[in-house]
Amino acid sequence: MDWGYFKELLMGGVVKGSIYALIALGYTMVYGIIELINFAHGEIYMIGAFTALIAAGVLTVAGFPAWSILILASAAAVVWSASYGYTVEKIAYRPLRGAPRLSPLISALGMSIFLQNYVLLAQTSNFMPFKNLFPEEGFLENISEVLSATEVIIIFTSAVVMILLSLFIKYSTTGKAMRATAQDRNMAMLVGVNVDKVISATFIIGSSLAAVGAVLIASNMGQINFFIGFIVGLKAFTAAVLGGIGSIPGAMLGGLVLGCTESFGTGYVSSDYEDVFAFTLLVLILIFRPAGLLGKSDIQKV
Amino acid sequence: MKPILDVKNLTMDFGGLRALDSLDIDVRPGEIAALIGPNGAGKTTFFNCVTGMYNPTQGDVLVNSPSGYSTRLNGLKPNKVTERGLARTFQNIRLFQNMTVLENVMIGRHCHSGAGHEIIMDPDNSPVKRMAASAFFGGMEIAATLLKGKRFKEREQETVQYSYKVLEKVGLEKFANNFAKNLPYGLQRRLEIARAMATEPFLLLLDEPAAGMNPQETKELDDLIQRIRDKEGISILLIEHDMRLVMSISQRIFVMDYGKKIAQGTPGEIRTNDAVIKAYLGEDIDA
Amino acid sequence: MKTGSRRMVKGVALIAIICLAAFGMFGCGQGEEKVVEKEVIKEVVKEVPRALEPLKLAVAGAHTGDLASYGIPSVRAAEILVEHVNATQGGVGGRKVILVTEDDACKPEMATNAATKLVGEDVDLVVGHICSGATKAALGIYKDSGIIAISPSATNPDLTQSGDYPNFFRTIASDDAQARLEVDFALDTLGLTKIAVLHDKGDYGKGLAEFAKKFLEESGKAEVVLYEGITPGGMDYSAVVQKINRSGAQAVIFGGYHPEASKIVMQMRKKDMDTIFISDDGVKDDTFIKVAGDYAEGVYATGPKDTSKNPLAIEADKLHKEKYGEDYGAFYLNAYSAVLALFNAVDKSGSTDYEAVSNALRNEYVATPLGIIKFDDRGDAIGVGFSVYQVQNGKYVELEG
Amino acid sequence: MGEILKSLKAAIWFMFLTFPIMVIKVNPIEDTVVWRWMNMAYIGVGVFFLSFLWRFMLARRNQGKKAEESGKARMPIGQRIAEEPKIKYPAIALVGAFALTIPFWADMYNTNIMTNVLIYVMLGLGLNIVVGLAGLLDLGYVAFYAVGAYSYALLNHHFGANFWVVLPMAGFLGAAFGVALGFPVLRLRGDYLAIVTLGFGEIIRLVLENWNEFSMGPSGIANIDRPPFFGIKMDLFQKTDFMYYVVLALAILTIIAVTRLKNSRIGRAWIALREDEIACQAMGVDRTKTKLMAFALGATWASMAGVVFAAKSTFINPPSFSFWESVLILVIVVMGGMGSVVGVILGASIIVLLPEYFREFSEYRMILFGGAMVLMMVFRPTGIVTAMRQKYTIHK
Repeated sequence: MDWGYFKELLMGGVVKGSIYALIALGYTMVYGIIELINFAHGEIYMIGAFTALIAAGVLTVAGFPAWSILILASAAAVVWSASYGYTVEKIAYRPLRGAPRLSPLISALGMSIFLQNYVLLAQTSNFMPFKNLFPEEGFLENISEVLSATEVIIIFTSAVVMILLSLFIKYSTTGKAMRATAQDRNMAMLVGVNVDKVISATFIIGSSLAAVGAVLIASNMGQINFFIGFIVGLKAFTAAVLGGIGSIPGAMLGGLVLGCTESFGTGYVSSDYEDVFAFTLLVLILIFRPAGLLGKSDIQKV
Repeated sequence: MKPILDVKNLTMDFGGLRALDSLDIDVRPGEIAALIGPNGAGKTTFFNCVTGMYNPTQGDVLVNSPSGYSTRLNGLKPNKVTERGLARTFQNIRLFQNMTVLENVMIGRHCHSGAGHEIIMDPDNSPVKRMAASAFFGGMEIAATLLKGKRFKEREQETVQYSYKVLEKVGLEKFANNFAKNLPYGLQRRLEIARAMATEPFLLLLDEPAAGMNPQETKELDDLIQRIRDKEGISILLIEHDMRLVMSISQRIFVMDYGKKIAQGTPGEIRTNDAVIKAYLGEDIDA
Repeated sequence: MKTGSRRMVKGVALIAIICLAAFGMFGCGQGEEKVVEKEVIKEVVKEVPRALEPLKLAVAGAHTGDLASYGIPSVRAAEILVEHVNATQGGVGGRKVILVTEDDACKPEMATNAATKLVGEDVDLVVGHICSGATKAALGIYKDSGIIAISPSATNPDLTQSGDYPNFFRTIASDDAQARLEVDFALDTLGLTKIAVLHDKGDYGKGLAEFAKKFLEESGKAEVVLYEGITPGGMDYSAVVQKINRSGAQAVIFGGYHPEASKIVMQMRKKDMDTIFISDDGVKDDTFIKVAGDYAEGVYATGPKDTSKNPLAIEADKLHKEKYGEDYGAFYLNAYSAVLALFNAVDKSGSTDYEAVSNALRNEYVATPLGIIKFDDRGDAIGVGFSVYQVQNGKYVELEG
Repeated sequence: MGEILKSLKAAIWFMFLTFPIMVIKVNPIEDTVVWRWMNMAYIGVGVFFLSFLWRFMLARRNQGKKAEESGKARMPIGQRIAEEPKIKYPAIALVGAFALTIPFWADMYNTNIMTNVLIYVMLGLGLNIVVGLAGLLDLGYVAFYAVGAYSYALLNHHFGANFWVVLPMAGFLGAAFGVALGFPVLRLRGDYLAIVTLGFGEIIRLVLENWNEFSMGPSGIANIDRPPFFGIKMDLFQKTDFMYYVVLALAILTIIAVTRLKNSRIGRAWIALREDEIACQAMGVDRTKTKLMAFALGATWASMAGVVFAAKSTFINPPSFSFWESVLILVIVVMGGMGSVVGVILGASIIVLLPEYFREFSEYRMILFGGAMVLMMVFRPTGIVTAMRQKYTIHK
């Protein structure tokens, strides 16, 4: 057993998994509350990346210093991603509350296609180089053999964001309202929770997390195009299901498990079937443990 | 005489919560029995356990059909329970909204109208044989449907005729080709009963059939339920909050509270039962 | 009852509108086509008298979609040359030339539609298609109709080597020639012994990688230490990069396009790996250097021989700048050469007959921006080849080979 | 006044929302920025007016819902027409005559396009069984299409198998695949099913791409034979026309089959399952068996359509069977009308013909499809043609 290699694959998997987890949180929160697979979530992530790219471009031309570009571009990505998330919910999902379950699902798929092509037409179909917003050199030199500075930042940021989110859900009023709505929407409404606002808040938070993920991964990969949201979205959803949809720690665990599965699958078997591993894992989990790793199995309400 | 439904020691847990606690309930042939209790007492959960929606944690659900066959229903899928002769309605109406009234009833005929249903439904046959028959006749049926043969048409016509007769029994025949969703509320409840009757049950489980009905409609329902019992020979177990209806039509009443049976007896006995009055009926007994 | 009949009227009106819309649709489609033709005809009529039937030249390929950048240059090449011959020589072989274009978006099913449309319009010659898959799908239809097709960019070896398509020619070397060059360069020039072969699972990339692997194994001089496909559009290739690292490969031969190549190169360099990176025409694109920045330095890529010093190429470049005001795009010179070769063959043989033109293509040399070429029996151009380039100071520089 | 204010708010919100993507275009290589302020103006004006329309439509929809709840809903136009035999039969005859004579008056290109339409009619009707009737969202439908296409392509390539032999074989193979996949996954809830089928579709495509020895990998299979006709030699025109009639016959067969299924015991069980799974089981319908039948039958048609596709295009490769193809077929079903045969035919015609005849707008194709899916679901979830139910007459 080659431990060095194993460690490298593991760290690669953790980096990838952290990103999956960040995006999976958006899926899992939305599903927890309105039981909808928000297909457009991957596109929100992609729009976050594009907004960051555009903001960074504008600020660079205007001659801002590097650290302020990092902060401002990330902020722009978060603000606009959140706005898109909010708007998408209002247009494509809110009018469909109470409709048969197939309807919002198809609407979500339509929204995803729409947003992809919207960016394609308004921007470009080409890959755009994405400048690393993080300072690459100068610190953390010593561990660069296993992890680059950006990768360390990815793991660190994801961890912090996820801890903050957990605290938020647990202790804040909005967080409590979210949990209440997730358990029983009608009941929450009766005790005075503004369900519309809670759902909007869920979309806004989920989208912001996706934007954070977008800035991180785009910085690491160095290029983006209009299609990056689709596959990542699919993987993140897989991660959410893997961990147990609706469960926040589940999404984190699911992301890491999926990231590592892909990494080890590629490292020890072959990258030919990288996506096949991911999907097979998904199918197996759904068949044998539909509630996911940390989810509770629910009983159909009759 | 053996009871047609014999539930013994039925217990159902959801996680840590005990929704049903060692329940013993039985329904005798030709009887109208009622299950009452405050909201959340576990009445609907009981129905769900009996009809295969939930798999009970403990206890036995036994049926003894009038044709003399006895079987244990625990763990059977809902459709298998229906095949054994139990049919139900739902508290919140669950019709097939975008199908016509007649088609709703025709769905009730489903297990009696399929090719080979005699073999598939005969409880004497081994499960393997029934499954093989189900697969084989499933394939045959697709072929028959596509070819639209004579036998197929006949069978289809039989289903239509039977279903129409059921509609006549509940007085819905003139709405046969309307969409179910366009029926007024009271008639939707009736349609649910008709749909259940079409499955040819010997026991009908009605979950709050009178909910949301006005006194006139309730009166008609009262008649309908009695008629079903008298003319069709179907026994009935109903959950109901309308005490007047319960007291007037049922021979025996079971009272539940917090998942436990707290009393059982004739309407007269229940009316004067202290535990019942304390737990549930209280001052509301004559409402 | 009254409301009922009004509803009926409304219903009928709706149907009428749908029908009208449908007819309008058909009408529009045809109308627009005619407009295009008329414009061309007008232009031509001024120059030459209507003596012979015009020669219909079709350009088919990806003109929309994400691969449009590969297809549009060939349309432009044809437009420039058709205009040019009609103006200066009154057409080809005394017949004025009409240009028809068809889009296939590089999709096989759309390519068959485009091909049937062209056959239906009685075109004489086809330049195209652009992608190998689309070309394969369309070629059967051209073959059945006795039409010659010449592609500026379809590199799949089967197209010529299978012998299935005697009506097919191309002005670009096939993938195996490119793979051969990459392998020879890696073995003989660089003297490598351990090589990893990667591809992007696509038609082009995987085909190339397979040949590279085969040639490497046949040579016996080097060992293929890793052979894998990567997921195109992937978010991260760190696992693959680790695998390359562990395999001890001195070099990576990658078959595919620049987005994946730049990601792999960047991740390798970030991990302080100095593994040599050799790739193909899909990577020999300035975007690669722009995206990968400094990390691109030293990367090798094969590409068509630099013929920009060729006087015809200079002329082609000049004409393009005059007409479109910008630099030409991918496969422009190949398409330009293809059109020249076709015109030459028609001119020499004096007809657009299948036999005559294909004989002329095989036997008559023609001067093109790619050099003086003719086609071999299988349809590959003789005299068209590849060179190895290296990124040096932010530019692809052709290496003396 | 309030309405104008609302629209104004919407306009300003969307101007803000689309600001980075629509207005700014940066070139990160050259470090240049292009500002396209006109786009912002377009968005502002466009949204201002569209938001009126949006609210109007939403209000109308809600009204319609109320009318339906109170039982006063009027019968949809389509149904009234279809129930009027004076219109119904001549319309069918007209469409039939149109379809039968196409090769006589249309050129080869248009005949070819109509063949495409018919293939999509087959696919759409097949998916309609699964999505429209049984209510199972299958996002990997194209996997079965690939099964059919590859089984014909491979059998033809290796053994020179005849189209007419493979067609029924592929149908059974598709059904077998449907059952094999369906068995484990049909227990899943609707939205999980969507994701698993999507995953399965991708797995099939990836396997076709990776497994060179079996499927010839990404370079695909070429020179697939067109369907033979008693060994008569035909030129390209005749082959195209013959292909058209073959597909027409199969499409008509599909239409008949789906119509029969729809109004049969099986079809009723599907619809009941879609409407209310729990009540349906309580009425004695075997959920798994019924779903499996839908899945298998849908797969059968997809597989046969795949054989036709391979024979028609004579070349296939894995990218033809991507997720987007599944989406396209789904759009046909959703737009046309879930559960409606006429709707799917109309949907297929629109989805195939519009982009073909308006090639200049092909860039906008997907964005329009995406937008249409959302709007359809919000305003007209039943599609262009609302599915109808059979009326029965009772003989006493």
